[in-house]
This record gives sequence, structure tokens and C-alpha cells, in this order.
Amino acid sequence: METIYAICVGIMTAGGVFLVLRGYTFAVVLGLTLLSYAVNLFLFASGRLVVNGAAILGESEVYADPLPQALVLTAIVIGFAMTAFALILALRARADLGNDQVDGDND
Amino acid sequence: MKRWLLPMPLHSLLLLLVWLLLNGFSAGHFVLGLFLAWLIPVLTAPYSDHQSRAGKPLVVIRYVLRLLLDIVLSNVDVARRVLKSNHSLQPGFVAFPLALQGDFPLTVLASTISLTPGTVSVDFSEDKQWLYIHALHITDEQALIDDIKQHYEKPLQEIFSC
Amino acid sequence: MLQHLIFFPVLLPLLAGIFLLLPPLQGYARRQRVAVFLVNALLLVSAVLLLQQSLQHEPQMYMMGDWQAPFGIALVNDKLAAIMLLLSAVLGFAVHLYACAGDDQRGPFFHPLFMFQLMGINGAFLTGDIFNLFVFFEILLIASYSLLIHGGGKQRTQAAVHYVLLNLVGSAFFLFGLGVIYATFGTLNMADMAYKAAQLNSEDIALAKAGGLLLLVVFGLKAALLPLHFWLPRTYANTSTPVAALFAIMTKVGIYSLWRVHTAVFGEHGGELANIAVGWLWPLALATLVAGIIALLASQTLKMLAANLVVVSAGSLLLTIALNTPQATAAGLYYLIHSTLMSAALFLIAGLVQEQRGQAQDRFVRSRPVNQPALLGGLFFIAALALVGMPPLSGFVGKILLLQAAGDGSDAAWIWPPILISGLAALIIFSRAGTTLFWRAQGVSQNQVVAHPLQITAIILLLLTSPAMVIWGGALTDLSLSAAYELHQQPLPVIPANMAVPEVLP
Amino acid sequence: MLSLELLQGAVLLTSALVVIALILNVWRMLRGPDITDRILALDTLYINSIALIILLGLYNGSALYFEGALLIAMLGFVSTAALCKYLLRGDIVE
Amino acid sequence: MESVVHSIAAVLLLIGGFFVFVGSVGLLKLPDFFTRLHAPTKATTMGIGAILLASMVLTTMRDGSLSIHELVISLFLFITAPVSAHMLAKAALHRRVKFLDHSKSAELAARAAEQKNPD
Amino acid sequence: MNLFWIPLLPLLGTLVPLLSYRFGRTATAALTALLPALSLLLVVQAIPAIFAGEALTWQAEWIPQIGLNLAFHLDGLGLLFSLLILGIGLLVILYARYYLSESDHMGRFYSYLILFMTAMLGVVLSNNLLQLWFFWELTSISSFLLISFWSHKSDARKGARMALTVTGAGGLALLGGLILMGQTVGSYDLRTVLASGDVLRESAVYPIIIVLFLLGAFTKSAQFPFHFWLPHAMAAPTPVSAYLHSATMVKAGVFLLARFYPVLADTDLWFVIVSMVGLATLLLGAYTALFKHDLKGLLAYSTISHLGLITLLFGLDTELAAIAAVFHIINHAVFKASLFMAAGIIDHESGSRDMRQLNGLWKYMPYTATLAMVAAASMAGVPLLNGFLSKEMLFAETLHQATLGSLSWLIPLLATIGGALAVAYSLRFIHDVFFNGEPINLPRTPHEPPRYMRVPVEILVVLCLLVGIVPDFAVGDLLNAAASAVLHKPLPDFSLAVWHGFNGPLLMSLLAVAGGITLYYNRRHLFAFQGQFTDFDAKIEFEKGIQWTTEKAAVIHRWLDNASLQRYVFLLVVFALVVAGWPLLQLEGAAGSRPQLPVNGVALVAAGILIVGTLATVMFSHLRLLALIMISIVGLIVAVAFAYFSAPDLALTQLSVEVATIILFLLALYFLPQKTPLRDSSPRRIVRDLSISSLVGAVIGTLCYAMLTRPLNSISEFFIANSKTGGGGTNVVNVILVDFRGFDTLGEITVLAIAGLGIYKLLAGMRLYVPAADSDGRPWAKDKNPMMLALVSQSLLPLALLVSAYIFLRGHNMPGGGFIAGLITAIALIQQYIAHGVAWMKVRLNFPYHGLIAIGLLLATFSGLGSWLFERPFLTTWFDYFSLPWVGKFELASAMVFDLGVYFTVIGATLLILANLGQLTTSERPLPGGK
Ligand code: NA
Ligand code: NA
Repeated sequence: METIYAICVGIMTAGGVFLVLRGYTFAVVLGLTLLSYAVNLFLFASGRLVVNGAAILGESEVYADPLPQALVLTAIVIGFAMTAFALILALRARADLGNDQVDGDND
Repeated sequence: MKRWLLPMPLHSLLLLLVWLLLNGFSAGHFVLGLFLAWLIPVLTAPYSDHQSRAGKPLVVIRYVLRLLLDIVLSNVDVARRVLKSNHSLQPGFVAFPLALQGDFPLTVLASTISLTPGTVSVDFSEDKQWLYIHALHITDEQALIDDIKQHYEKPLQEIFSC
Repeated sequence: MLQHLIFFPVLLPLLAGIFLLLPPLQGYARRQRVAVFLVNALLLVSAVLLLQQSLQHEPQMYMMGDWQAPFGIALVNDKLAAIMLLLSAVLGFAVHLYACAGDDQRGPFFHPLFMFQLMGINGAFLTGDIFNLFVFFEILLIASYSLLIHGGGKQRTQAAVHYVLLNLVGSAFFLFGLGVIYATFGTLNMADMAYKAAQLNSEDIALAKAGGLLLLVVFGLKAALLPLHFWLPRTYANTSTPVAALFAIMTKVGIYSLWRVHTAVFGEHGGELANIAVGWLWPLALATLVAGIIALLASQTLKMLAANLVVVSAGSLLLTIALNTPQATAAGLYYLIHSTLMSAALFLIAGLVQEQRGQAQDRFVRSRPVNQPALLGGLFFIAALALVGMPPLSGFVGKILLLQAAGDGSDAAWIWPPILISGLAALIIFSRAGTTLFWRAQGVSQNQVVAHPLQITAIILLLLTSPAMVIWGGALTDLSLSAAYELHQQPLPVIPANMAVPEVLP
Repeated sequence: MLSLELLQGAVLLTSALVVIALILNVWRMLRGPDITDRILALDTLYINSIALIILLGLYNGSALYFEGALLIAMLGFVSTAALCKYLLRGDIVE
Repeated sequence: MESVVHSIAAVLLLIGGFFVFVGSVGLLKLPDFFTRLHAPTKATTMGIGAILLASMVLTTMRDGSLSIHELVISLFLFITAPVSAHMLAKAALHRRVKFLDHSKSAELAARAAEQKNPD
Repeated sequence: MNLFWIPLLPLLGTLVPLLSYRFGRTATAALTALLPALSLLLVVQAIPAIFAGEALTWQAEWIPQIGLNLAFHLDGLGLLFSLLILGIGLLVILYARYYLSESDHMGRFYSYLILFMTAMLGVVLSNNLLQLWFFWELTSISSFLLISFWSHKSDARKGARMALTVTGAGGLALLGGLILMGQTVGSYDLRTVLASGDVLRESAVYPIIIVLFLLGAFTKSAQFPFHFWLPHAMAAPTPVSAYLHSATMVKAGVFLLARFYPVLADTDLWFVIVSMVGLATLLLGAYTALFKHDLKGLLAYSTISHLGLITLLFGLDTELAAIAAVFHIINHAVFKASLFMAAGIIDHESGSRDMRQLNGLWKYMPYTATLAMVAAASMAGVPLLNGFLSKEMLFAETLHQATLGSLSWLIPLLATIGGALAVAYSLRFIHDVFFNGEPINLPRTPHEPPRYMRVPVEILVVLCLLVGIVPDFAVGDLLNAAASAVLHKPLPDFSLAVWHGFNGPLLMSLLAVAGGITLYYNRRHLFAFQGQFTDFDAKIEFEKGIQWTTEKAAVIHRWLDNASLQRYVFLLVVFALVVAGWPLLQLEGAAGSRPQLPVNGVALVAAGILIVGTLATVMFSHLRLLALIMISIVGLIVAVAFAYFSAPDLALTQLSVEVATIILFLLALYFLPQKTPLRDSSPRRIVRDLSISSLVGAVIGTLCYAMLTRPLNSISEFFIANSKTGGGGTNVVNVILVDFRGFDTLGEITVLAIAGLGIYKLLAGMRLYVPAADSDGRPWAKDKNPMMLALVSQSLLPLALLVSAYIFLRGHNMPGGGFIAGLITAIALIQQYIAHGVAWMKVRLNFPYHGLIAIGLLLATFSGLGSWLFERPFLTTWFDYFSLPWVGKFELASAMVFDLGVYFTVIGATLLILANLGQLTTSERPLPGGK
């Protein structure tokens, strides 16, 4: 299972990085979103994988490490805020610069 | 009802019920549920501008049961058609003349049609005199219209007295 | 109240930021100005008290939620943190004064954002927890994104697009790094990390290295380490004046983090993880310095010059980290304070020049004269002296410290030439800038813009720190050195290895 | 106990059916042809994942999955509605 | 008692699984968008309903008390599914999505897209 | 006496003219002179002691960490220079009183002048290497201010810049040399260093020290090839030239040679470099001086030549040469200062400095002419004048050295030629200006200057004569004291007599005089010869050089930095790839010892869908809406994965954030182009990016795998153990969020709040093109708010709120919590916006969202501050269980207030972002200032 998980994280990272390297704000923000999914899974993985062991006292026998979960939660929220800002900034750039390329007019 | 006192009693009842469904039936949750069933409608009343009065509980129950049955039947029907060859399929659009009035009743009707055998509500005409329906398989348009009128529109007219 | 003192530098701006969004402050410029002024003054007082505390005691911890380290989040006040807090307080105070002359009204929410920005910076200086550091990084980043666009304008938007998107990618790498760190260390408290670094499982060493180096990427991005520094000059040059001045401390947050993480956690006591960043930092810091010098010489506007100087100073500072001795860290610390305050002053001066020179703004071309040549020229002259590193202002002490920190071996052979040449380059470009901007005028000024007393006060306040840093240079260098020793030798208060864990109760 | 094995078998079989359904949904999403087909497929994917989560809960004998299913039910609708509104009006909040 | 409950649950599950499956097969197999719309709207909704019912039965038995909060999910689904279908159909009409050539009363589609009355 | 006062008094004096210039010119000059005069008095007072062989010292700690202390030391050399600096400085003050015009800012001028005086005194009195450098640099700065005093003149600006750049560069080199010296010796104390000559000379870095040190000295003293700045510094007002460029600043370089003579000299390296540079400078300066038409230009090159002479003397391997050098320092200062002042008078009274216009001034200003001619004669080395004596000593020493081995005979020959050139240009100065017919087109009719303007010249000329005639009486003691300070040992026998009999040096002098006269007589041929060459204008070349440097820098800079985010991101990614990948190369096998979970079909399929979704997102990224739909799959599967791997809270959060993100994307997409050009980059770029991103993916994937397969020993046990007892909740993740690490959460909602504010800022005043049709050119549907959607949405709102209350309240013990609840509420409200539109919502929900954010943050913060009342740190939580009849047992916890804050902040921020964005197209645009 760990192998599959890691492969998924790797592919998502690759996809995210590829999009982040594009020249259009939309693609970049899309890439950032993809990248942040990968990041969240990665950070989550630092607590290792546990099935049927939610860290709710009394609900399971073995508890998954709750700390990375809390960290990922924080990361998700921050990621949301950042994505939102980046998107609106892309709009602003479109309004101010007349196009949606990351470098403005020059290619 | 008054702004601060049960503005939407039916909603309140529903909310209390859902609260108890979610949390289980206990005294504590009953109290909390009551509070929420009061608070939430007070907060959301401004967002609810279609106050259709429903009446005739018996008719409602009969309608709901009928609907459940039809959903099951409709599913069997869909399953049959899906799994069979599609060549014999005769889909098509139907314009359903509405006798029913009011946004809420119309919504209920359209939803019912979508959940029941072979039909999906597509859209209303602007004057809400017609409901366009897409049917998976049409043999007789008029029969379909009559069927809907008979089974669903009539009871709804009764329930909402319109 | 005083037992909560450590928390003040974060709490005060947070509360201020909140109350600025609420009646009776919300929507009233004057009330907002006064409120932030008062908070800034309080921040100054708390920073001074904290510095005093750090001098009198061992490093102090403030445990959030009363949970013991390494489980709870610790704020730590040691000499290094206290110095940085004082620096940010002084900078914030002066820059805000400047902004109150009118820049604050060029867009909504300047004051609360300013407060949140300080909160983020101070939090990053105080926290002893690596994930909490990430959180404060994000606070200071999102605040900086928002402040960056203050006032609007095409170039500002373009700069913001670059700055924001690049930093978002950087934040992703931060989290990758943190993931690895937690996966190997099993803790987030930096002191605990330092403690565990030497005892890591051998199968975890390579992983921990990767994690530590990913953090180097992140801090390098903030600190303007080549090849991650290119975003900086245009961003700084294109934002509004007070924001650019405030940003002077932003690269320093990166430097500070490198100290906290790469000098302390992955420092000498780190066993196999010792000094993992040094090998990378050496050539890159040198390259940063060289690239900074080249960019500096190519500067066409005063703000760009100031921004490129930030890169040059970043290169120098990174070199002190690469040198990795307490002496070098002390040199870096002194130089950091000096370069932050003086760069900020230069940005503010550039702002005034920009406004008074009309169309030519701050470009190095012949144009109409500024309205207050003697005043602006004088202020510029002082800032330039300090930044070039000429006596009698603080730059020269910083330069001597840097040169001496390199020792007299082969390190010096690498470090001296770029450091000395950077001084020469600065001298060349500053003399060109100054003579062009203030003396090479033609025609008469077409506007009546004059500097607001608050603006002048702010600049003078910043500039005064430079002679002060020379006059009290002895005390300050002593302080830097003891802060550096504290960082190198006893990173942070050591945490009990593993506290007794109570039995699990359902 | 036979019935328990039967139940477990049913859970597994149902899971298999749901999983195949998911694959089919993705297939339709990739194929289109129109964007509305893809949205419909996404909507179905959302709803089918409710089934998956409920089954997971049954399989693990845990009640912790319920909220997830509830949220998918609520939010899947919002997402579909927003997408359709976008197709219709461009501006989803006007 | 337990085995009866188990059996009922198993049957419900299988029914649910079947309809979920059918809904998706229909989604894939049916010839045009409007016909495809029928499958998930009905079959999938119903399938989930059955699975939720199974879950209710099982959890009620396991906990020994009435546990029917899954009803809330069903409630949501049954309320929203027709609206989703309606919105999708509206969008498809608006976009003039192609439908089967031999669809009956095809001319109504254009009227519906404009929300006009039939002639 | 406290030595500190000697530089300190003039330093305080810099303020005097600034404060007093309103009181009139004479008063200003008088007041300005007061403190330097006092300082001079102090120096004079110390003379007896110094002559007696003592030295005065004063020291105070300053910045011991770097070895910089306030340390002054007055010995013979210091005394000599202090007298020059203060004495000539006072004369210059007097002179400048008449020289400056009404329009010049006299206060500023005097202030700079006194500042310079302080700096010079600091240099010559320093007893600490770094302090010496400190004042050294101050001389550069103050001289920059003085040269550029007439800053409206291009010449002045450029001349000042050039001087500053050259001497500044030298200063940096000097700093390097001094620090190396200090590090080698182990002390920055000058006395210690001066006593460590052997250590230095034997050190491996000695050559570096010599080179750096001499760079400093030579640039300052305008030695070849750094001499070019000095003539252009003549753009300064003449008092400045008289003071800085003849008597003092340019002497700072030779002062350094003198000061460090005992430790750095005495090696071949030193002698060869110093003597050759000196000789070259001597000849080049003298030759160039001959052709200058500008009076000050002639004097400037003459100065260069004489500085070369002094340098040459320091480079000759004899002690007497060093003594001669010190002697010539005095003599040159005296006659050159007077010549500059005379030139200034001529300029002042006639309006020109061009010798082609200036002719026959003897008739108009005979008195000044006499003074100038005496000084010029001294410059030429005419007997009975001071210049003669030191030149004789030079000639003598050139005959007694072996610096160049068998070629050493060249040195006396070249020195004699230099002497002849000096005679020639001095002759030209005298003849061309005061005789040679009538003036041509002078702006003014020349006449004698004001009485007191002449006084300084008179004093200096008298000194020339005095030293020239009775040298031993006039400067014998001073020279002795200074020279012994230079040599640091008993002086060899030497005599300061006018007449040494017929000897080699005298012959050389005669040859020089004869040669000079011949040269001048044949000047027409000489000028014609020189006229063939185009003038080398150092200023233009220097400016070109600087320009070249900046242009080349710009070219390299543009090459390095193309202002493209794509490159920045690429570099960032590659950098991360390299540093993170590097350690992995040392890793033997990624798999660790932790047992792995078995694979099952469902997970496999989910992973497959996830991968397909990812790839589809990437592939469809140019069809934006499609990409959005594809990324939704990814988000959904990630949420399911969280649920599967025992993280229900994460699953819930992921789901709700996912939907909010989609809505946001849709809102934004409306204003953005619907499609990206399919080929947004070259195939090469695509291949490059694909390779890089695959590598990054591989590294991250490997890291992830390595992490997952290693055992973890973490602090989390503590959280599980204390969650219920210490935090009052059974949902450990939630307790971490609101309690153990509540501070993170506070930060996180602050981020959200700030993002809301920032987005509001971005939206303020934004003008966007509103598309009238979709990407296929199809006009938008007419039905704004589909009735069914509207109705069902509003019916679902109470239900959604109830669910969010449910999620909120159980969060502490079960999956859920304030954040998720807040998002549910926000999304339910957004759904109303979608269904009903902004106008409809505006009537019902007219709430300043930033206020809601603030209230949320406030609640969270105050819930944390509450613990202060109980003397506990911030965010210390409290909880307890209560029981009410009928209701039963329930828990109350301060963490719930915190979570409520989270809830409000999330709602406020999300709505601020989404709803404001939605308002863009309506008439209800957000107003700046949030009012
Ligand atoms: Na809108
Ligand atoms: Na003449």
C-alpha cells in the first residue's frame, strides 16, 4: 500500500510542478492546487499509514498519529487562503496587464 | 408566524427531527435540538420567500408512499433499459401543460417527475405554464402526460390547495 | 503581566489588527494611525524589556497552552530573538510614521495589514517550533502579499504575481521539508530536534538531510540566496515606499531561520547531520554576492539600487552563515541590523525623491530638481555613507566584522574580494546616483510636493541608528557575540528527553 | 456464522460494484463528449463515493465515516449546481 | 435475529450495489446526454439509498439503539438529485448538446432552451 | 594634556560655521578659525616635549571586538603633519574669507573644510590601524564634499566623483591591508604593529599587505597610474586645492609611507615598487605640467610630480632618502599652498586661469607677482629657497643607491630630467603669466587683491625664504623629530646647510636649471611636438570606464535575470530537486523496516483514478473548465484517502475546502480567457519541464516511500494520552488543533483573515472585462436564477446550518470542529448567492464580513487570553463537566469559544472572498477603505 501511496504522491507532485512551470496564471494556480494536494498527502504520510485507527479515543484499538493530521489540517486551510489570493491576483493581473500570462506581455 | 417566534414551524419540526436523527434521541439533545430548531429558522427566515401552505397530511403521506414505490419501479425500469440493447430506445421531449401553481408545488412536481419512471424534468417555460420533460422511452406522449397529471399533479393540487 | 511579556510582540499586533477592523477604529484614518502608533511604541517597550530579560537570564520560554515542551508550542526569548524583535520594532515604528504621511490611505486595510505583518515577523523570531515557524511564515507572507499590492498599479501587480506565485511554490517545499523532518525526528520543537539530531537512526539520516536541505531551499528563497533571489529586486522596487522599507526585514527572516535551523539544529552538535547546509551555502552565497554586485552596478533607479543592495547584503549575510563560527554569526548579526535599517531608510528616501522629481521619478537621468535638494540630498548622503560602508557610520563596522570573521586563511581569500568590491560598487553607483538625482538638474520643479514632517522624522529616526551603532559599537558587538555564542553553543533550552507519558484514559 | 460471512461477502461484492461504477464514471468523464456529460459524471462520482465511504464504515464497523458521506452529499450538489450555473451564465454569483 | 438482520442488510447492500452499478453503466452506455441523465439521477440515488438503509439496519443492530442518521444523507440526496438533473439538463439545452436524431418532439428542445411555450 | 582634544576641537568646530554664517562673512571666518586655532595651540604646547624625544598618547576603548579603539599618539611625524594641517588650514580659512563670493554658502564650505581638518588630524594622530583607516576614509568623504562644492558645475560633480571613486577604492584596499596587518601581528595597535616589522616582513601575506597598502597610499597621493583624478579635483574652489591638493590630503598617502616605513620597507619588493612608481610619477607629472594652459592644471601636475618625488625618496634604499622625503613634504606644502593661493588670487581678480589669456600681470599686480615668483622659484629648486634644499638631498640620494642593480645609474639621470622639467614649468608659470606682453580678453581688469587675502601667501613665502636660508634654525628640530619618528631609530648624520661645496648634487641642479631654461626657450617646438598627440582626458575616460562597467553589468544582469517567473520557478524547483535528491543518492534502498499495509483492490482503483485525474488535469490544463472538473476528481479521491487512512477530520476539511476552491475557480474563470493557447511553450521547453517535474515527482515519491516504510517514534503518544484528561476531548486531532497546538490554529485563521483582507484589497477598484458570451461565442442563458435551484437551495439552508451546528458541537470528541462547520455555513450561504444572486442576498445579508472576521479572531484570542486571569500562559484551556436535570451531563470548555472564533473567522473570510468576487459584475462594487 505504501508503494501505491508514494507513487500517487510522486505523480501528483510531478503534475503540479509541471503546471507550475507554465506561463499562464490559471495553469500555475491549478498546478499549485495540485501541488498542495500532494503536499498534504506527503505531510500526512509523515505519520505513516494506519487503517481503521482514527485518533478518536475509544473508537479504535491502534491510533494513527494525530499530529500530522492536525498539521495537514492547518496546511489545507492555509493552502486554501493562498490559492484564493493567488487566483484573485491572477484576475487583478488580467485587469491591470491585459492578459493572463505570468510575465505580462513579454513571453 | 412572528419574526422571533417560530417563523417557519414546519422547518423547525423538521430540524428537530433531523437533529435527533443525527445525534440520537436523548433528553439533552432534545433540549439542544429545540433550541436550534428555534434559532436556525429565526436566522434563515429572511432567505425563505416562498411560503406555501401544505395541508391534508393524509394526502401527503399517500403521495410520499406512492412516490417511494414509483422510485423503486422507476429504477427497475431504468435498469432494464440500461442493460438491454439501446437500439429499441425511443427517447424524446414532452411538453407538460401545468395546472399546478406556485414555485414550491412546481418544484415538488418537477422533482417527482425526475425521480419517477422514465422521465426527467428539463425546464419550465418562462410563464410556468409548461414543464418540459425528457423521457427515456416514449410510446404514447399523451398517456405519459395523463399519467403524471393523475398520479402527481392532482395530489399536489390537493395538498397545496391550488 | 510580565510573565507573558514574551508573547507581547505577537499578541499586541494581533489584537491591534483585530480591533482595527472593528468599530470604533474601523474606517477612521486618524484613529487607526494613532492606535498603531501606540501599539508600535508598546512593541518598542516590550522589545527593550525582552532584550533586558535576555541579558539577565538564560533563554526564557513561554509555553502556549501551558503544555510542556516539546509537546506544546514554545516561544523562546534568547538574545538573538530579542535583538531581532527590537530591530523589527524600530523598523516598524519608523516605517509606520512614514506611512502615516499619506501612503496609508492609498488602499484599504493598510493599518491592520501592517500589524499582521509585524505579528508574522515577530512570531517567526520568537517561535521555537518548526511548524509554528511555518505558520508564522505564512502569516508574514500573506500579509506581505496584501501589502505589496497596496496602492495598486501595473508594475506592482506584475511584481506581486511573481512574488506570490514563487513563494507559494516555496511554501509547498517548506511543507515537504516539514513532512520529512517530522517523519524522522518525530518532533517539531527545534530544541528537541537539535537534541535528537545526533541520535537519529542511521536509516533516517539521509532522509533527515533531505528534509533539512528542503528547508534550506525555503529559507534561501526568503533570504535571497542565488539562484532563488531574482524575485527580490523588482518586488521591492515596485511596491509602495513604506512597504518596501518594511520588507527590508523580510530577507532577514530567512537569514534568521537559517540561524535557528541550520546553525543551531543542524549545527556542530548534529552528529552526522552537522552543518549539512554549509557546503551548499559557501559557493551559493559567494555567487549571490557577486550577482548582487553586478545587479547593483546595473541599477537604473534609486529603489532598484536599494533593492539590489538588499541582495548584496543577503549575500554577505549568507557568507557569515557559511563561515559557521560564532564570530561570523556575530558579524552577521551586526551587519544584519545595520543593513536592515539603512536599506529601509534608503527606500524611504527614494520614495520622497520619486515624488518630488515628477516624471523622472527616481531614475538616474537628468531631470527637474527635487524641491528639497539640501534636505533629501543630505539624508541620502548619510544613508549612502552607511550603506557603502564608509566611516563614520555603521556600515564600516559591519564591513570590518565581516572581513575579520573570514579569518586569514583560504576563507578570507574567497570572501574578501567580493566584500571589498561590493563596497567599491556601492560607492560607484551611489556617487552616480547622488550626483545625478540631486545635482544634475535642469529646469524648475513642476510640483510643490514637499516631504511631510512625519516622513522626515521617520527617515531621521532610522538614520540615527547608524551613528548610534558606531558610538555604542562596543556594547553592540559584545551583545552580538554573546547572542552568537548562545546560538552556537546552547541552541535553546534543552528539553527533558521524554517526559513521563500518563496512562491512556478513554 | 454463515450470515456474517454472507454479509461480509455482500459488502465486498457491493464494494466491487461501486468501484467498477467509479471506473465507469471516470471513463465517462474522460470521454465527454460534452462538458455537461463530464459534470454529470463528476456528480455521479461524488455520489458513488458516498457509497464507498459508507461501505468502508460497514467494513470497519466504525461510525466515523458518516460525516464524510453526509458532507459529500451536501457539497457535491453545490459543486454541480455551480458548474451548471457557470455553463449557463458564466457568472455564478451575479 | 442477528442472522436475519445480516441477511436483510446483505440483500439491501447487493440491491444498492446493483443500482449504483447500473447507474454508472447507464451513464457510460446510453446514447446521448439526455438519456444518460436518467441513469444516475434515478439508479444511483436509489442505490445509495439502499446501501444507506443497509447501514442503518446494521448500525442499529450493533449499537442496540435506533441509529438512522443515514436518513439525513438520503434526504439530501433525494432533494438534490432532481435539481442537479434539472440544472444539467438546462445547461445541456442551453449548450445545444446533441441528442439522438430520432428523439421524439426534438423541436421542443429548442423551445425549452429558450423557456418558451410550445407553439 | 588630553590628545583627544586636538581632533575633537575641530570636530566641534564643524558646527560653528553652520551656526554662525548668518553673522557675516568676517565673523564666520573668525569664529570658525577659533577652535582650530585652539587646537593648534595645544599642538604647539606639546612641541617641547616632542623635541625632547617624548611622545604623547591617549587611548579609550571603543569597539574592542573589532580591534577599533580611540587611540591617539603624537610623535615627531604627527607633530609635523599636525602643524601643517592646522597652520595651513588657518591660513586657508583666512584666504577663503576673501575668495568665496556672496553667493557661496560660506557656512557649509567652512564646515566641510573643518571636517576635513579633523579627518586629517585623525589620520596623522591615529595610534590604531582601524581608527587610522576611519579618518582616512573621512578625508575622502570630506574632500568629495569640498570638490563638489559648486555642485551645479558638471566638472565639479565629475571631478568629485572620480576623486571619491579612486580614493575610495584605494581606501578599501588599504582596509584590507590594515586588517591583514592587524591579523598578522595580532593587534591593531599602531605601536605594536610598528614594533613587529620582522613578523610582517616574514609573513606569507606580506606581498598582499604591501600591494593593498600601497594601493591605498598611491591612490590618495595621486601616484601613477592613479594620478589622473587629481587635476580634475581642481574643479574645487581654490582654497580647497591649496589645502587638500597640495598641503594635506594628497600628503596622507606619503604620510602612510612614512608611518609604516619601519615595518614595511626594507624589502626589495617595497623598494622596487615604491621607487619606480615614484619616479614614473615624478617624470610624468613634470612633463604634463609643462603643457597645461590652466594655471591650476599646471600646479596640479606639478603636485603630482612632487608627490612622485617624495615617493621616490621613500623608495630609495637609504635612510637619508627618507629624511629628505620628510623634508620635502614640508617644503612642498609650503610653496605649493602659496602658489595655489596666488593662482586663486589671479583667477579671482582677472577672471581667468588660462595662461594664453593671462599675460603681463606684473604691471597690474606687482606685489602678488613677486610673491608668486618667489614661490615658483622654490618649486623650481632655486637656491636660497626651501625647494632647493630638499631637491639637492634627492639628487644626493639618487647617487647613493642601488635600487635597480646595475641599472641604478638611470635613477639620477631621470631625476635630473625631472628637475629640468620642473624648472621649465616654473619658468613658464612666471614668464607666461606675469610677463609675455599684454593680457588677452580677460573678463576683468586685474588688480591687487584685498589686503588680507594676500596675508596667507605672504606668510608662506616668508617660510619658503626662512627655510631656504636658515634651514637648521627654521625646521631643524622639527625635521629631526619627524624623521626619527619615521625611521624609528637614531638618525644618521645629515646637515641642513645651503652650501655643501661643489659636488654631484649641485652639478645635477645646475644641469637641471640649464636644461629647464633650454626646454622653456624651445617651448614652441616642444608644444608642437606634444600637439601631435590627442589629449588624454581622464575625466571622459573615467566616465566611459564607469559607463562601460555599468553597461556590461547590465548585460550580464539581463542575461542572469530575464524577469520571467517561469525561470524563477524553474530555478527554485531545480534547486530543490538537487538538494533534496542529493542525500537520496546516499540512501541504500528506499524501503525501511516498517511492515507495510497490504494492497487491496479498492485502494488500487482509487489510486488509479487519482493518477488519471492528475494526468487529465495536466493534459486538459489548456481547456480550463475541463481541467477544473478533472482536478475535482483528485480532490475527492484525496478526501476519500484521508477517510480511509484514519483521518476523518482531514477528509471533512478536504471536502469542504475542495468545493470552496472549485467555486472560487469558477468565479475567477469567468473573467479569465477560457482557453490557454494549446502550445504555450516550445516543445523543447515542454520536454525540459516534463523531465524536471518527473524528477521532482520521483524524488518526492521516493522520500514519501522511504518515510512511510520507516518506524516512527514521535511525541504523539503524549497527545493521545492527554487528550481526554488534559484537553477534555476524545478527538485527539481536534484537541491538538484547539488546545495542544491551538496557537498554530490561531495563526492559521489569521492567515485566512489576512487573505480575506488582501483579496478585498485586490478587488478594490478592479475593472474587468465582462464577457457577453461563453468561450464558444454562445450568449449567456437568460434565466438568471433557475427557480428550482433557488427554491431548493433556500430550503436546504436551515438543514445545512443544522449540520454545521452538528459538526461544530461534536468536533471536540468526534470528527468535526469549528473550521469545517464554518466552511459548511459559508458554502451554504454561497449556495444562496449562486441560486439567488448578489442583489437578493444584499437585502438579506448585509454584513461587513471583515467585521465578522475580526469578531472571530477576537473570540479566539480572548479565549486564549482568559487563561491570564488564572496566571496561566496564553491558550491554557479550561473544561469541566456539568449536569442539569433533564438534560444530563454535558461538557463546557474554553476550547469551544476558541473553536467558535475559528468558525466565525472562516465564515467571514470565505464570504469576504467569494461574495466580494461575485459582486464584481454588479453595480455593487466594493469600496476602498472598507467603509
Ligand atoms: Na457577479
Ligand atoms: Na600667458
